[in-house]
Amino acid sequence: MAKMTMVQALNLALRQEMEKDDRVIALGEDVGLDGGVFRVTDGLIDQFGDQRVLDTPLAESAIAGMSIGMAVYGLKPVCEIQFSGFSYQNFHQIENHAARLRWRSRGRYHVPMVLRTPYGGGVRALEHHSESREAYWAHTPGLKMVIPSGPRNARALLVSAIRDPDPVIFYEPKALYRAFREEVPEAEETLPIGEPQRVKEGQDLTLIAYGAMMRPTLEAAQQLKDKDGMAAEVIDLLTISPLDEEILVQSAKKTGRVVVVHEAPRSFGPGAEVVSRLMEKAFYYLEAPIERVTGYDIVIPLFSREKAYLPGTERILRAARKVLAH
Amino acid sequence: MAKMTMVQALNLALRQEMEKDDRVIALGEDVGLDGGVFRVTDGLIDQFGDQRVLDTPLAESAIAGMSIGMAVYGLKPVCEIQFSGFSYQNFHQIENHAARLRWRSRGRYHVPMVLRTPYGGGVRALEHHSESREAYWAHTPGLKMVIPSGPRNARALLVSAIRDPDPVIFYEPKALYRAFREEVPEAEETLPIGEPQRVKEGQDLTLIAYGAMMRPTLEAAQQLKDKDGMAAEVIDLLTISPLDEEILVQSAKKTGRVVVVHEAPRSFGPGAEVVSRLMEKAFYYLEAPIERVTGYDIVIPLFSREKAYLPGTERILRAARKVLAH
Amino acid sequence: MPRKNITISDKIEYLSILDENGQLDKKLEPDIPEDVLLQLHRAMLLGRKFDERLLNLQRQGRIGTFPPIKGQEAAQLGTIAHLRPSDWMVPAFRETAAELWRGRSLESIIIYNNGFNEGIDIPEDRNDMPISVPVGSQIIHAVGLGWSAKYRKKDDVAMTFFGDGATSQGDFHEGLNFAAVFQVPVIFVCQNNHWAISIPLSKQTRSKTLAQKALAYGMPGIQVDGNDILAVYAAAQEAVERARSGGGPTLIECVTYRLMMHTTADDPKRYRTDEEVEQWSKRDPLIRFEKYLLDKGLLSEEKRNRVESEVLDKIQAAIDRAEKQMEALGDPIEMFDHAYAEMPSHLNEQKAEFAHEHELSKADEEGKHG
Amino acid sequence: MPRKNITISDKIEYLSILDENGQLDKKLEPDIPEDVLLQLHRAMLLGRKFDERLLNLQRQGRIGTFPPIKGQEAAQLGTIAHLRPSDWMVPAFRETAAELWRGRSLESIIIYNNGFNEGIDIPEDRNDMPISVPVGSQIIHAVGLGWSAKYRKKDDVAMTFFGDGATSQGDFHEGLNFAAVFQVPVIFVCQNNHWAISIPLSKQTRSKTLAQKALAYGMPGIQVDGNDILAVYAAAQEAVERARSGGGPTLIECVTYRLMMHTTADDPKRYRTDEEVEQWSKRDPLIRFEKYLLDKGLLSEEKRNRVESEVLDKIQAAIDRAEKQMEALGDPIEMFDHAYAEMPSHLNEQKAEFAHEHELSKADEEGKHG
Ligand SMILES: Cc1ncc(C[n+]2csc(CCOP(=O)(O)OP(=O)(O)O)c2C)c(N)n1
Ligand SMILES: Cc1ncc(C[n+]2csc(CCOP(=O)(O)OP(=O)(O)O)c2C)c(N)n1
Ligand SMILES: [Mg+2]
Ligand SMILES: [Mg+2]
Repeated sequence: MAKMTMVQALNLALRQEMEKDDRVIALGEDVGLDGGVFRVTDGLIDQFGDQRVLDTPLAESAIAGMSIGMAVYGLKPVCEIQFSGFSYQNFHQIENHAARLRWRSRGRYHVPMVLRTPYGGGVRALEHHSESREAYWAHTPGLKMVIPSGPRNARALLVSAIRDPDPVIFYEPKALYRAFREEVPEAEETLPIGEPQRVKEGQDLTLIAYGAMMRPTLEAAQQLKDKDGMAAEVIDLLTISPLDEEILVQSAKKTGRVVVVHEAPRSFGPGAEVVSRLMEKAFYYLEAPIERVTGYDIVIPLFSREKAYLPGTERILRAARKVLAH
Repeated sequence: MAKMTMVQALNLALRQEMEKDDRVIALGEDVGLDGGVFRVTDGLIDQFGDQRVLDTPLAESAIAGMSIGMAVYGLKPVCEIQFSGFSYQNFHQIENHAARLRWRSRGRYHVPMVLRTPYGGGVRALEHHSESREAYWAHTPGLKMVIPSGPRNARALLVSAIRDPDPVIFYEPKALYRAFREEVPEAEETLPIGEPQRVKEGQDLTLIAYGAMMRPTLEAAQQLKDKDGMAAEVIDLLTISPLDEEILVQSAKKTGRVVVVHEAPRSFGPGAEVVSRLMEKAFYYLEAPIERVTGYDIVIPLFSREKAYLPGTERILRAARKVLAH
Repeated sequence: MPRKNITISDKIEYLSILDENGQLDKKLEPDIPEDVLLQLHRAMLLGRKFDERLLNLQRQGRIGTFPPIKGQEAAQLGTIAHLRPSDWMVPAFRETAAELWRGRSLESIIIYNNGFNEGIDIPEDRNDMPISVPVGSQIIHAVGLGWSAKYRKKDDVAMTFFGDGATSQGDFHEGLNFAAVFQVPVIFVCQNNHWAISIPLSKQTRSKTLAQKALAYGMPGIQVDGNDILAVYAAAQEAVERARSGGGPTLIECVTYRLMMHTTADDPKRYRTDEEVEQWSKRDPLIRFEKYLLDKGLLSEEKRNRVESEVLDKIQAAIDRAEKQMEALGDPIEMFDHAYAEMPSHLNEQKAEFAHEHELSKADEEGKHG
Repeated sequence: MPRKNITISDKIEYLSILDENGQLDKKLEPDIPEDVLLQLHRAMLLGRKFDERLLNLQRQGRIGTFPPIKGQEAAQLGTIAHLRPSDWMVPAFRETAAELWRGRSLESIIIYNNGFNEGIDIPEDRNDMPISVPVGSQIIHAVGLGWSAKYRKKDDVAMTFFGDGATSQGDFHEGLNFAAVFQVPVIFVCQNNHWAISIPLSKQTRSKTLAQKALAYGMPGIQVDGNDILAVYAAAQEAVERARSGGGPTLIECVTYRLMMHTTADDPKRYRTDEEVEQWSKRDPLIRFEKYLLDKGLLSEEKRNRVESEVLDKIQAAIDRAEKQMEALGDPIEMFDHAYAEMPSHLNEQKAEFAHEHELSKADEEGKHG
């Protein structure tokens, strides 16, 4: 096992899948010689050549649309959209086609493509480089929406996404690209798509988060234990959609107190669906209203103020104490 | 007062605003000579000429982007996207710019544009002509998202939208374009954006809906009264975003029982935000879990099956009886 | 002020072989096997008659809205005739004649136009995409399909169809640029029928031709008389051969005309004159081709009539089969099919919920009527 | 096979006046007032020196990522010089020299590059758009701005800037097509600096020039030596005059080169050779222009040095002002400003919630450190 950053782990997933399966093709802006602006595809073009790793012209709709065509004709394209803030340029290709071709062709065709894109704040980037709008994709029938939270699950989920027969939108928390290292086994490892994980057991309350928000959430759980003697159960969604609420419901029934955390804007955001599922399936067990700790309903500010925008340990702690106080 | 269909009422709103204010410009595909494929702009080009009513080439991103430029330089463009299923072609223009220019320019510029587009099922149309994806826009900071439910409020809301200093996405329930007529006063009438309306008083439960779902919802309320002797309070959101929950909260506190209805897919849909706001502000008053009666998380089927997909009076009734049974 | 002129190698040409009076330019006449000529004629007639029949089915309320193709048969058949089964057809929504040529059944089209997903049926032995409604969006798929064919060392090509209006879409631009950069085996067939619903070509673009848009991509482009099946056939043959032999993509503009309404929901009288339509009726591709076949002695009046009545019978039989089949179709629960390879749990729940609701409402119904 | 050739009226030309060795083509020399020539020189020098200074500020961690412009000064200044205050500049993100010419303050650029929204300051008396990061998306705004100017009977024009990579975007295509159809007063300035991050022009498009893409829209297009400010100036003058006088839009391709990294986050060594960069350094637009001015006797060694030190002082003063100003900036609650004309109730609540949280955490902080 080697200690890897998320960038290295994602690179490992791509390299190994490309070695195993010559139908796997990486494409996008600057993914070749440059190895991607975050280096996730570093070295792939040297190993696999420019027929497996395509530097494309600057056009997101064509990157997604070409991937759809490739996928329909037996390939497994993994396209990179340089920043999720530019994935709206191809939103119509994904909504109109990637998400529908299996249905439209009544199973004759399907679209086993992965759209990888870095999302979220925390790296002092320019405008459009820090958004979290996973809800757009999560609300779109026919898609799967996956967000890892560390090097090891990033690698395992990307492998699963590449092998998935349906289109997967794979959001990479750029704040975690190099934030920390984890042991990542050289040997193949996958994680099922559509299964949130309980990453910490507890009975006093439930903290639900994903992606870059897992770290402040786990930190908050630690402080709750240390300072308040409260045992928080922490759940990492990993797959935003299709959302499997089973372990969320179990946990809510057990603790009766829930906080959901995301950096996306609050209104009509992913947290609202989590709240609704728990309302529908754990209502009678809830001791207090579920708290949402989220980004605000504004454009994420330029980087000098982004820290104030992003949920941090303190905000999560306060929300947790609030639900515990009820 | 004349009895008008929604199409005629919308046409009246446009005509009167264009008469009052020569900064109001209508543009889009087929809005000129053809009067729009649903005739909402019928006759405008004859009255105002082709400098006020622009037939554009077939390109949604340019229609939205040109509107942004017009709006920044002192005009009030009202662009039509022929069907909301084709508004994703311009999603990036709206998210990247229309929703942000006031913020980006720190108030130096703003974007007083209206994007009108028919949405929803019920007219036996082709694929992509029946979607309801208002949540995409509602989740986007900087936008307003409005959906009328009848000729009179459609006219009043469109006038308000045209006068609004910020970008408004105006979804028109095409199923109601000609479904019924209402008295619409010739004299100017507006409705505030951001204010849901209580359209029916009641104390036993609360039904929350909007757009084309208002009719089956009101029908369900009627049957609850007639068959079950239950008085449903019915709320029409009218503005999806910014969502003002005040009267929703009041009503939920009064009745303790709530059903929210929309034809959009359920997961990560508008109903989830309504549920979450009530969870946050009326939790201790709720007698039963809030029910969501919605479209399913699939692509809306071609028209032979769309009736089965769309929420109808019976489904709403059953959900209402379920929350009443608790 | 004087400047250096830049010479652009690719030139744009116009090809016409059989003019609107049926005059043949002998030296340009492509040699098409007689049986193929007759197949093409039968296919044109089938496309024409089926279109007429669909229109009255729609007027009788027996099918929903559909887009007629009348006048565009030559543009569709002269191009599609060059594809092999393993090639890809990537249609828009107004290519009925081409779809039938590829083997799509008449009844499937009727069923589709009645709002049944079951109406999408792609012949098992054909690599064809289902129709694509969002204008221009399918153009890019052809690039990916062609790239895949090339990558897998197959000499298959992809042929995609779109209209004059589609050339204004960003996806047209991005697709053709990608195609040229990656030199994929794709033929871009633009059916310039002069109208995008109510928008005439003159309001769609200021460029003199649509073919010249190929110059922006360093791609060969050609404009052909789209109502002259010989010209269309010749131009498409060249483009398909080029693509198959690794020569890259081509843009073909077929100049034709939409003789009918945009769809049955449209009223062309609002935006165009009868005179214009009449002018174009004179250039009818079917009449022109039949004159050619008669002159060649390949067709006779009564042979033509025989073909026509065979075609009509075939259509009637298909309508009967379709209406029979549709009685068995429409169980609403099937709307949950084909959402994902594996149904996610929340969808299973929604499906169960629907099944339950559905039972109840059927019960209510019977209650009412019983 | 022989066919009719279609003659496309618009032809594409290449313009160069002052070649890379400083050789002047006298008969093409535009007559530019001496004071303007000297202003342009000062502006080029300012752009160049400010760029260098920003780079070491970034390396010292005193500002964040930014896109250097070195090598593209002539393309930006030869074009922008023709705008009046009431005209619209619609930039991408690599037009620092042009923005400064328009009156944007040096400090605002430093402040913006430090992640403060306050850094966006548009001179009160200028109709300029803020920078636009999504590649190509701003092109369409210029069309709307130009349309509005025309509608309001003003003879203002809009000039929009974008790169070679931007020409691959659908928005470029849709924008130019709309501009030609509506004959708006817009000048499309493509700074072809040969690279889109790591993608060379040869992988961006297969067309021989970017200027010829204008043919797709029936719009005049011209390619100029973008490192020759005289050629850029002359071509832009013609385009701006055409636009102002109702002659419609023009596409100008300025052939130039990005001598530095894409942004300070980029490492060009990964994708291009030093040789290539050296070749282009020889074509430096500043050196070339200075030689011209020296030959013309408008500039002398020491005059040049005087201008340079004035420019350096100006930059230093701006840095000092900026760093002073920034001490006062950054109250996070201001992130809620300018969301809507009127703050909706739910945002007011979120703002109050934030204010409360913020107080508490400040308290915590003090608790920790006190
Ligand atoms: C992206 C998109 N925008 C709008 C529409 C509505 N629409 C359907 S067909 C059509 C006109 C298409 O014109 P053209 O490309 O010339 O094809 P034709 O209908 O003439 O065959 C329009 C605007 C659509 N289907 N897709
Ligand atoms: C729509 C979009 N896609 C991707 C990016 C990331 N990106 C920023 S600049 C750039 C390259 C732009 O190249 P070009 O248009 O030639 O302009 P240049 O950087 O050379 O000035 C890319 C890919 C972006 N900003 N916007
Ligand atoms: Mg057409
Ligand atoms: Mg460039």
